[in-house]
Amino acid sequence: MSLLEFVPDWLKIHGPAFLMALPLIMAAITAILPNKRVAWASTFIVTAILTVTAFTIALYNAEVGTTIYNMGGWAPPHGISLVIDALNAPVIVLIALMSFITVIYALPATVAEIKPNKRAPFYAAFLLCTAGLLGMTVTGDAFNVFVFLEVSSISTYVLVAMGAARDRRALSAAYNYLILGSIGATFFVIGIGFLYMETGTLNMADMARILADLDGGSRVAKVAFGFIVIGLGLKLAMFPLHTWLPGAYAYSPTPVAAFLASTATKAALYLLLRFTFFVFDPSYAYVADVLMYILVGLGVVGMIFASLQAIFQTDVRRMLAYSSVAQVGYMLLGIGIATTASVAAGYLHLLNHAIIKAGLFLALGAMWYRFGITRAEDFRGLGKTMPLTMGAFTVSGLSLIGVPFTAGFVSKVNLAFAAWDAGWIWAVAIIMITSILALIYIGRLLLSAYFGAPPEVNGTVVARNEAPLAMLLPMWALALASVIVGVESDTLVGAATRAAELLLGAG
Amino acid sequence: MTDPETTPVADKFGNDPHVLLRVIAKFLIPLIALFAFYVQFHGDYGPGGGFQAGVILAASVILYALIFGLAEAKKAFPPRLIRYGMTLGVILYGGTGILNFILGGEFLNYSNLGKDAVAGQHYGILAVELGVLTTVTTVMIAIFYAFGSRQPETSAEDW
Amino acid sequence: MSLFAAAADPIFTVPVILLDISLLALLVVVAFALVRMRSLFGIVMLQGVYSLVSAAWFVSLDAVDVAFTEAAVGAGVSTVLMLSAMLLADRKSTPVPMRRQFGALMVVVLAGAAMLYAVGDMPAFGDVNSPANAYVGMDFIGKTAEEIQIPNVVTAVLASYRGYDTFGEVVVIFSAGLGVLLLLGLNGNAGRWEAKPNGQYINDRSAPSAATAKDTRTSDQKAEGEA
Amino acid sequence: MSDLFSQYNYIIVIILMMTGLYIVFASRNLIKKLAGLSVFQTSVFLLYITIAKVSGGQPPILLEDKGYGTDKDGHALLEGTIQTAAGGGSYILPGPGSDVLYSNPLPHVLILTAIVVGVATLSIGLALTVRIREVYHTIEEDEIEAADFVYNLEGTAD
Repeated sequence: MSLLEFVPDWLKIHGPAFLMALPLIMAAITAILPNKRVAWASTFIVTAILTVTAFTIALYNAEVGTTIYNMGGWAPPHGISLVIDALNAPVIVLIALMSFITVIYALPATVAEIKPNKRAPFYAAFLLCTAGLLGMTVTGDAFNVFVFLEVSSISTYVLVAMGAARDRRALSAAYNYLILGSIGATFFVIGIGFLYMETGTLNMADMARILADLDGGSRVAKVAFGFIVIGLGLKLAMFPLHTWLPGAYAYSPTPVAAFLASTATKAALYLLLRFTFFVFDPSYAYVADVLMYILVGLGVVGMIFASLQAIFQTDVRRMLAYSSVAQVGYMLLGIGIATTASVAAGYLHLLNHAIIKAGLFLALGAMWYRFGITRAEDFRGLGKTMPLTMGAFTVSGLSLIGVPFTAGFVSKVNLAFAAWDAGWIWAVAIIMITSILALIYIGRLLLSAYFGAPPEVNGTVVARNEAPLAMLLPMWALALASVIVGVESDTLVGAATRAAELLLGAG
Repeated sequence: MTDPETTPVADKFGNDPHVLLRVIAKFLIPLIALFAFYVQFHGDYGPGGGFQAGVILAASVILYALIFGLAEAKKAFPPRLIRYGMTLGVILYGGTGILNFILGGEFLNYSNLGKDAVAGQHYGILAVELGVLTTVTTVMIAIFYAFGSRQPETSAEDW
Repeated sequence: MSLFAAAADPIFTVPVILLDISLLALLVVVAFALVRMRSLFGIVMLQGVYSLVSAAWFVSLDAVDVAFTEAAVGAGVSTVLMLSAMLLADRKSTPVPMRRQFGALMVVVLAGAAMLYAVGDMPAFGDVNSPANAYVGMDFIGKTAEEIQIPNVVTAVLASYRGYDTFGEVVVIFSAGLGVLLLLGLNGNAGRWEAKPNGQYINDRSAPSAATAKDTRTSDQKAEGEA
Repeated sequence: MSDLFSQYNYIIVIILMMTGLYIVFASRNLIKKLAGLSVFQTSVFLLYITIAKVSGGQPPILLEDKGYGTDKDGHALLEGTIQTAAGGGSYILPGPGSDVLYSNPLPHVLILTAIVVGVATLSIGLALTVRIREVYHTIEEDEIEAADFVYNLEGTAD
């Protein structure tokens, strides 16, 4: 890789630790910066460096394969190690990139949504959330996952509650999220405790080795697996455990909603993959059963049920939130079929959906910023009053439906083919049906935006009022990204296939 | 309903109903703080460490606030200090890690800090425990200040 | 019967068993009392008692550092925080009818049954050869004596071997402080908010309140809110 | 044999965990839910510490070998068992020929971290409760939901 030549050597070796140390320390410093502009600039620079670091890590990983970084110089299993492999490198890039894009967008958005004296702590909490998500992605230690899960969760609760300046329901949404999130994290800790009881170690690779020696382990390991799946299921909004999600996405500040929708559930999904296929193994009967019946079952029910709920929402942010639950169903379906192709398709959808949903939330936030729009009926005439914003929303929306030459199309088609190959023909039908449901809930917005007349205020038609450049750039970057992924899909498909091969072995 | 910020130390006749409490607290609070530092620096040898010491140190300030009023406590331990203290602790901890970076080891590998690995570990543990102490103390006081400064909406008769 | 057998087991002594059983029984009593309790003051106090009894139990299980922390945090700081939050909120919780607790009961019974299912395969209490006690955890004792050379193994593991976890812990505490500052402010004025969605000015007093809650606004504020 | 006793702790701890979880799910009062969450988390700590116990062990604070070995008062049970670390550290370690046993320190460390996380969550939850009380004038979930329902209707009316 020629790009790697521009990066200093220490960054390649210490990259994973740097990725964690930088945002954590800078979050502390950002919190006390007196000037809100300086706080934004510091966050911007940090996320930019994070993005560069993440790309370095991913490229370096593609070159040399799995790397292990021993925190504190203590080798695993005694110390905590950071592991970079084909499975988490793309997720790291995704989180870093999304934080960078969101920070650009946050400059105008926070002006409208966050009080001036709270902006520096707000950016600090945002950095903590980013660091927490990165931390739970890079770590190779099961208990360390919990610690960084909580770093990201606690800052997320606060970030969601910051939406109270705009809508007081943000407070109760944040409280619900806190209760369910803490229960999820505690279930996860119970699972880790049982696994520790069974294996005597906390290092994931070591756990995997010992569990394989025990041939899946005793009933303790089975229960541990169940608790880990439920705990992560709460975090990733698996269908019946998703009740915190609509409120948290709908009432949080717009940059936060976009960032959460694109990263928080994705990091939890990554962990589910890591535990299901790496620590445990689908060759254990109980894991196979959970994959086949629980994950697929809940995924499919969630796809249909949440899509239907999305159709009946009046608030567009709640609609997108329910749509997220439905999309998580796609990923669970891919994971549950448990062939290399299907896991790759589910993983690909994880990445693509992050791009798509972030684009939608950013565009929607810009509409709120200019016109205070959150409801579906207010979309009338947006094609004329905010053409560029609506354009980005349209591209991302079409991608969500799965129109050809978009990111959503690539992952859905891959998933459908994988399901077909595995003989799950009914799953292909479900994918078609939910795509049609997505067409309904996105389509009605597009119709009213492009064919409805702009509303009149005091007898004059509302004039064109485009979003500021700092909002347009991020949302168009994401909209274009979903088109580029749709047309030139090889890079991401390759990355997803490598990840799936790492988990399931080639073939 | 009294505002905790302006609760007078004595009533208008100069009678202090809590004089005994105040005298004993004045005697106890330094001892509690001293005990916190004992817990901090004895953490290598017995139970204790930065976290426990931080909570105990914060408890001494909280006791001060309970007995002498929040306004007095804020004079003794100003809120501005708290925001810097929280940050300082994280920087102490993370900075130790970064220093290990610069000295050529891994993040948080204290072995390079001293003349040999064991001495380095001792210095490193001392430094990070101080970081823990700083953050925990200030955050605990911050949380107490935050709750204590709010106006209660339910009056005492609701009990 | 089996208790006497256990008592005869040379590795367990009668006081240890009695202490263990009575402390656990106390915990169960406190937890069940918490379920029934409606006075929030009582709930907060029982929660503190629960932490304190747990701390005592931790001592009997050799976890002195944990006991110290649990006593300082669970029984101390947590109780103070819950009390001060309760003073700002309510004194009583309204009872929930039994039929609405049925779902909760089902979830809890299912989760509990799952864990009880695993109990049979769990290593015996105090087993020195259980996987957990025979592998990584115990290595730290020898490693600490050699590589760190401080007597308190817990401190050594906390600050050095798992120092990265502890860094995360400091950050968690930092983010809690940051969050409370963002939500409440240090000087008690952060609960006031105002916003202008849809060009309509609203603030925390003018936002519609629960129909059942008593309206604490003055007539001026009402007029201001409706204007 | 002592089967009942050997699993007795686990059973009680599981009952305690589920009691805490039940309080969270069954109560509709925000503060009571948080108290339940706290009980739930504390009970998980009990589980970890139960795992760490070694019968006949002592707290994982290494006993120092003072050089005058076995005849020191109170150290009688260590008679003839002193082992020094390979690296020259003078601590009494468990091992062959040693009577000294320490309980497993690793779960203790994990739970120290978890306690901190628990109090952090609790403080954020309480701060949210206080804000909710200020805005909604109630901390009963049913009343908050009713208020939000009214708010939704009023919101769509304009």
